[in-house]
Amino acid sequence: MAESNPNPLNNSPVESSSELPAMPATMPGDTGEMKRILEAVLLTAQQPLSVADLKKVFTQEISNDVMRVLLDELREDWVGRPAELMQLASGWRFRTRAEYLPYLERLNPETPPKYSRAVLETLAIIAYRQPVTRGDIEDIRGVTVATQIIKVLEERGWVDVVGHRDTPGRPALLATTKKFLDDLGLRSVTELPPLEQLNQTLELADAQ
Amino acid sequence: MAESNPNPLNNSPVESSSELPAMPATMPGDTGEMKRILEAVLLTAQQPLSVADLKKVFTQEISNDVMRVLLDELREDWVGRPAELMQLASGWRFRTRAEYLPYLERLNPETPPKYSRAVLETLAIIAYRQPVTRGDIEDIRGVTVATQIIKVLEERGWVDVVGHRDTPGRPALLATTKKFLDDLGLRSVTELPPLEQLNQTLELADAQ
Amino acid sequence: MIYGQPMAQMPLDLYIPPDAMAVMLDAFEGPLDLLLYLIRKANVNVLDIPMAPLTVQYLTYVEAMRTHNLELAADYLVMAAMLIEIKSRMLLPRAKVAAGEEVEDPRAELVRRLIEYEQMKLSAHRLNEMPQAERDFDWVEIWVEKSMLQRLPEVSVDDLKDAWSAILRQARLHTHHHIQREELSVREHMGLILRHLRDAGGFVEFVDMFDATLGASVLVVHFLAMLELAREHLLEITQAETFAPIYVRLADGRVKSESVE
Repeated sequence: MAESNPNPLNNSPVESSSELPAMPATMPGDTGEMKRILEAVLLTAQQPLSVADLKKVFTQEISNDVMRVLLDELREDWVGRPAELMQLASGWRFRTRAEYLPYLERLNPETPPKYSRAVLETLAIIAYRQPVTRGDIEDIRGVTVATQIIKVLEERGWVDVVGHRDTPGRPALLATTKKFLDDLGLRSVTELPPLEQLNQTLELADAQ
Repeated sequence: MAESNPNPLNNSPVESSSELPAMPATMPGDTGEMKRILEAVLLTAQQPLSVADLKKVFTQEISNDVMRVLLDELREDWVGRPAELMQLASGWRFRTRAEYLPYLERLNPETPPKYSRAVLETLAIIAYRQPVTRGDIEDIRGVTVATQIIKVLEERGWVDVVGHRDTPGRPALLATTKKFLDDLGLRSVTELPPLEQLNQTLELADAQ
Repeated sequence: MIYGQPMAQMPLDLYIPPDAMAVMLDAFEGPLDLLLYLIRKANVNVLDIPMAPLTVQYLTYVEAMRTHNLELAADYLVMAAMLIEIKSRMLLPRAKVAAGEEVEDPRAELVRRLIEYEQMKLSAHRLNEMPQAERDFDWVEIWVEKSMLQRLPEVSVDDLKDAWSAILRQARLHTHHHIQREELSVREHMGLILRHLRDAGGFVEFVDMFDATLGASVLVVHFLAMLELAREHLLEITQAETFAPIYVRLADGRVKSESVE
C-alpha cells in the first residue's frame, strides 16, 4: 500500500544527506507540519514553485538547506505512490507517474499532441544549438522551415524569441523556455540527452 | 454550498458503509493498485468525478460497492494529510483542507477587501464616543445608519450592545469590544490617536 | 527507420513505383535526409562518400519526383547542383600545396552538414522518447475552495483617525449638532461598566464595581464614568437606607425586570 510508511520523518534517511547538513538543531517549528504545508501548496500549484516561492508560504524564516531537506523528505514520502514530486527548471511540482497515464487517458481521451518530424527536428536544433535563427535551422535541416512549425512550438510555450542577431534583417533568435524543460521533467538544458558523438569518426578519418 | 457537510458519507442514508459488504472475495485485481489508479485520476481531475466516471478508468468491470469501498479507503488514507477526498453532489474530488488555505493565500496574496466609508466612520464614532446609540451615530454622521453597517461590525466581533438607554424606544448602546482592541493592536481605546487637535480644528472652523 | 539495410553496391538504376515515390518523398525531411538515406542504405562511410554513384542516384530520385509531377522543393534542386559541383571538383587534379597545409576535400562541407543533420535527427528522436507533459504524465493540481478562507478587511488605527477627520469635516456642514468633548478614557469605562452590569444581570453592589488593584487614577476614571452614566440615566445608584449597601442598577427596564424575577 502507498501508505506503508506512515511517519516518514522518523526514519527519513534524507537522500542526499551526504551533501546536506543534517536537520539543524535550529530547525524552526514542527517539521511534520511544515511538510504538510509544503505538500498542500505543491499539490495545488498551477505551475512549478521555486524555493523562493515556497519560503514565502511560511511566516518564519527558513533556510535553503532546511527547505531542501523538507522537499527531499516529501519526495521520499511519495515514493511508491501514483504521483512524484519533481524538481524542474522553474521549481518543484507534483506530476503523475507515467504508468498511470493510460488510466487518465481513458477518462479524458483527448489526443495528446503528436509532433511531426519537422517540428521535432526544429525543436532539437533549438534545444541543442540555442540561441538560433530560423536561418540557422534551415541551414542544418537543409530545407525551408515553415512559419507554422515555429508557431506550433511557440504556442506550446516551449520556444520563444530571446533576442535578435545583429545581422541584416535582424533575425529573431530562438531558444527553449523553462516550460519546455518543466514539461520534459528537466532542470536545465544540460540534462538533455547527450548528442551522439558522430564526429569522432570524422576526426578519425581526417587523421588517416 | 455543496461542501458544507465535511463528512457527507456518514449520514448518507443509501450508501452508508455499515450496509456495505466487506471487500468481496471476488474483488478483481490488486486493490492497492486500483486505489493508486483512483488516486492518480482524482489528483489530476479538473472537476469532481462521478462513480460512473471513475469506473471508466478501469478495463475490468467494477461494481458500485467495490468502487465505494475503494473510495472510502482512499479517503481514510488521506486522514491527517493536508488534502481530503470529498464526496460532492457532482462526484468525488480532492480538496485542500481549510487550515492550509492561509498558507496558499500567502503565496498568491489577493488584495484584502475593504470596509466602506460608512462602516469605518460608524466604527470610529463607536470607538471614540462609546457607548453610543444608533441615533447618536446618525446625529454625528448626519445620515441614516443602515442596520447592515452595525451588523457587519457586530459579526466581526468588534462592536456589541452593552445596554440600553433609558429613553423612548430603549435604544441599544453600542461599544467596542476587547477583540476590537486586540485586532487593532491596542491595549485600551485611550491608545487611539487623540482627537483634541481635530476637535480644535473643528471649533476653529465653527467659530468662523 | 529506413537505415541499416546493407547493400553490396549502390544500384545505379533504380525504379520506384509512382505511388511509392509519393510516400517516399513524404518520408524525407529534405535533401539532406534523402542523401543520408541513400548513404546509409548503401552502407558506405559518410566520410568517404562515392560522389559519382551518389549523385547519379540522387538525381534519379529527383527526376522521378519531377516526372510524377510531385511538387519538388527548390531545396532538392539546390542540393542536386551542389552534388554535381562536388563531383566535378573531385575529378580535377589536386593542386599541389605547400607542406603542412591542409588539402580541402571538396566533400568536407557536405559531410559536415550530413553529420550535423543526422545528429539533430537522432536528438529529435530521443527528445520525442522522453516523458512529456500531457502525453506521458499529468500535473497534479487539486482543488482549492477559496471561499473557505474568509478574508476580512483590515482596519488600522489610522483608518479610524481618517474616518473621524472625515466626520468632522462633514460636521462643519451640520453646525446644529455638537460633538462632545470628553475624556476618551471615561467613555471607555462607561462601556466597561455597562458591560459589567449587563453580564452580571443588571444589578451589582457598588463596591464590586471597583477593582482596587488597577490603581487610583483608573478608579477615579471609573467613578467618573459611573457618574456620567447616572447623569445620562443609563444606570441608577440606589441605597435602601443610610449605611446600607449601595447598588448600581442598569437603567434598563427589560434587564431590570428580568433580574427581579
